[in-house]
Amino acid sequence: MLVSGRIFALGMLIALWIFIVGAMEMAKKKLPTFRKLSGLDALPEMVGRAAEMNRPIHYTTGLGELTGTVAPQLVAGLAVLGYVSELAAKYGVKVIYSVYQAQVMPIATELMKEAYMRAGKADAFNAEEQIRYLSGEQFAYATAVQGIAERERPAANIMIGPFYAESMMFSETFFRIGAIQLAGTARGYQIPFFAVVCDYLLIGEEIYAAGAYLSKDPVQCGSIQGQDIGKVIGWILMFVGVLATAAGSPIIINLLKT
Amino acid sequence: MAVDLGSVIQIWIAALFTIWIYSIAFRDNVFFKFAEHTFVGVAAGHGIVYGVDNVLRYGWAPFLKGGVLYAVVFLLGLLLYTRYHKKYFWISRFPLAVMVGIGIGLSMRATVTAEFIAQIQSTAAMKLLGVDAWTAFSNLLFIIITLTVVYFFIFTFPGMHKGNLGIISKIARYGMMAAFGYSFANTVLSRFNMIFGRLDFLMSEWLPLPGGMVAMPVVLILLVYAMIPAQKRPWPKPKQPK
Amino acid sequence: MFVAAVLVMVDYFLKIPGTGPAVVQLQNWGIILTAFTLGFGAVNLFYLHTRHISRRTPGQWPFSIWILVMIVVTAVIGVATGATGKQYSWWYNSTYFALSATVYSSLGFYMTTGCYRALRARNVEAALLLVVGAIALLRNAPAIAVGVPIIIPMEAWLSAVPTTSAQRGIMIGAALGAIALGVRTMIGRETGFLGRLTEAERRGGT
Amino acid sequence: MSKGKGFWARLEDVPREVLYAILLIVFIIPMLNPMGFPVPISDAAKKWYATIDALPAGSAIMIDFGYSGGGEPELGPMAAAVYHHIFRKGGLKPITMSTSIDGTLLWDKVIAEVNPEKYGRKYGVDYIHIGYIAGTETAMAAVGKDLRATTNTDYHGASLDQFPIMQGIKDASSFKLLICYTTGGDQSEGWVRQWNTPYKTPYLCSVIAMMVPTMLPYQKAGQIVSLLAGAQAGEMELLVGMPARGIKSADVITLTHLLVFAFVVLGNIAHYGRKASERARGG
Repeated sequence: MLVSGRIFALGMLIALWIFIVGAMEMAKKKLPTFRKLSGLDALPEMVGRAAEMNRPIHYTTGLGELTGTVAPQLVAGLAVLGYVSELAAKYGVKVIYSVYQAQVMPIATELMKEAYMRAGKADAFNAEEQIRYLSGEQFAYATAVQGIAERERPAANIMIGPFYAESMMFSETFFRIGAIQLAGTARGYQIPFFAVVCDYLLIGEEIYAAGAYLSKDPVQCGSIQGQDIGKVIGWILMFVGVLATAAGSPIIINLLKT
Repeated sequence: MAVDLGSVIQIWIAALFTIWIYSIAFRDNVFFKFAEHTFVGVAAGHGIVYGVDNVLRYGWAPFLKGGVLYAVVFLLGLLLYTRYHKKYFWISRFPLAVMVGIGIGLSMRATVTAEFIAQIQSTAAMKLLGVDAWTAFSNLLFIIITLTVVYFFIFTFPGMHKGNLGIISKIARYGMMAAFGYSFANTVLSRFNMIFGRLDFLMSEWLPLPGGMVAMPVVLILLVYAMIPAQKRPWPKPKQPK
Repeated sequence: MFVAAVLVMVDYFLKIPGTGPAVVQLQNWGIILTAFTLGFGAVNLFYLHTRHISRRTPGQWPFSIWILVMIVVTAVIGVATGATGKQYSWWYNSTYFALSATVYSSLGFYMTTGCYRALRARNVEAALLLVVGAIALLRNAPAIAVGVPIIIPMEAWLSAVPTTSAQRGIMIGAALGAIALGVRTMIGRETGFLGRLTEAERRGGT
Repeated sequence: MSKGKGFWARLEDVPREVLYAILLIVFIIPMLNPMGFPVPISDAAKKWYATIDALPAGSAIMIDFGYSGGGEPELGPMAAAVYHHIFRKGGLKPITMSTSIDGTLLWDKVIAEVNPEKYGRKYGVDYIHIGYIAGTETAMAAVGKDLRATTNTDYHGASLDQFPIMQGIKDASSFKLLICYTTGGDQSEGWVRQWNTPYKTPYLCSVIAMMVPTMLPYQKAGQIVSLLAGAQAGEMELLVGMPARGIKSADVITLTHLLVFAFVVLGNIAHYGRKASERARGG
């Protein structure tokens, strides 16, 4: 009944399913602990620098929609936005959030308002001034962000979310005005541009971890822990497989082929 | 080469759009905006054209041939558009669920093999012994980078990154940075090829046309004029906000 | 959704008579439904730009009218004369083809300034990126590779060893991410796909 | 730019317009005076060529025109060169579909460029296009499982029954080779997942150069026989003996790449020069 050559894959898929769902359930009781994310550690320094220079911080989450395949990246970007807003509120730094998706506006407003309240600076928050819907078109949005960079000269620029061709335009423009930059995206083609230009980087899946860690959402945290178990299994299979191959035994290869 | 009138007009339109889009690299201007909005509009229209084409071909035609089930799909497809209704938007979730379900099923069943197991298998099969020293070294480095990068992306077991183990993530980052450098260079190649394509079009199709050589400087002068901030140019003046 | 996903997977992993034709049918449904979604972009734009027009958004509303005109003109030509017809092909090549090819190529300019201003050997990581990038850059220039042949095996090694291995590591991680996303969607914990947010997301994830 | 700025700082801060202008000039010079720079042929291109060459007569090839207009300068010449090869060899059945909504119109462009008549090849007998099919991976899976249940018409809507080339074509197992030209990861990776993984169809993949790195692991694992950047079209043209657009770009690409290399070096010199002079002034 089972199709040969696909048995191990089926087993693996079922196992991953169990790990992911299991870890989500576990996370409801106790959230997993996360490793240090060096990109996030840079945030207090960035906010502090903006406070010293008395200049704003620019934040944006790229393109995509909350209903598409890149939605998880957008959600991660918003989670980090909450954290940045709280930090900035404490230091009295203005955060400018450039928005591409109109649907994100109400969520972002509430999120930033709460962050300012947590910092005890609810009056300092001005939604209209700080959350700017620029355009629903890629290049119009991109030019508008560049305009903000040129006019308001933010001390720091943070970009986390699904970025497309505009990644290079943004990072290059903010680099030119001397802003310190943190960027992260899980869109593989764009990571190199961020890596070239930005000071701090969240690479690929790191943004999901950052989002989950900061949001403390059990579904996301659990899901990441479930994936981690999968990575550990993959790691062990590779490691043992390499040793076995060196010892002349195809045992792991044959196992994977079943 | 004899060129018919239709092609001439086509080349002129395409050439103007090409130049106008490039102007954004220098400064924002009204010609760019015009070209950009044309792009957005035509792209959306293009989506409709092929959507209709496919719906007719793969849905309507079999329905007419007696595929009654296709009427259901048709209905589901139309229901997708309830997402724009404030009250009945939830109906669109049913067809969407069918569509997403198929997509997820197809991708999950193959991802586990193609991007997980096959990659592990290929790594595990790399030989360290019985090959020449250089190959052995390359393979070892390959295995080390793959293993460290996978390790790098393990987030929730912080013990795995404590103390001296931090070196693993460091190696992973070095490996990834090298890969990003390689990607960066390849992207330069891609983009320059695209620029070449457009410039080649301008120079070998547009400029040889009668009037092309005369028109080019005019187009460029107009562009530069449009780039001057509205306050500084004599005409048209921006409307004064009250 | 759950049923559709499970059916497609069962058909792949198990041999059960009867699932094959059902899955063929289901996949055809998927194609038709996706074809329906191709109109979403236009409807979104229609909503956004009618708002701009009715509010007379300064500097935007004339362009908004133009966008709507372009959508209609394109759709009419394409639907009336056929998506693969001569007339539509003419329209496509005059507008969309020229524009899309140019829009994406214009990024080449930004990359050039990026290379000049930002590609710096700030630390070991950046230096690695710079060196690998520079070698690949030279290899990608055909005549240089012919003139300095040593660069060909160097680039081949960089591509086959560090790049492939790092990409493989990233791919393994991303594959698990995709599977986890699939699991969350199938059990209804990731409702982003369905145009609705989970409670946590509604609150923005805080 | 104030007077106080030193030479290095000014060099580091060259206005971008100047950089763009230099770039454009370097693009245009070789287009006006072609220099005919040589192009080395890579192993991947040779492997691609050999794979098609080794196909027995009567083999059907599935070709996906999965690229959008932006990738045409790279992938158009590549697709054309490969068609030249297929048509010249003869006896093969290249059956094309598109997973990109630009695919059918771009295919027309390539076919007009290749001119199959020259080889005595006829539409419907020696080559065909079965149209754009929505759904990307869903479309690939559907065509792989049962082509005729998915579509019954060619791209103009004519019934497939009347075309001799379609005789005996049922599903993925009818194809000896799969070729994909694309600008999208969904397509290039989708074919690995939906065809190579279940049906083991040998897969040749050509993508725009920027996508090559992410596709490399598949090649290493044997899921892709040969992976080529569209930018390598010149190599394919040389192998096929039909120099065209791909070769034409070689001069431009060489000079502009040299320029970018010079920019990187100059930018670094300016940057560290400025730092050194600031340090010397005790800044």
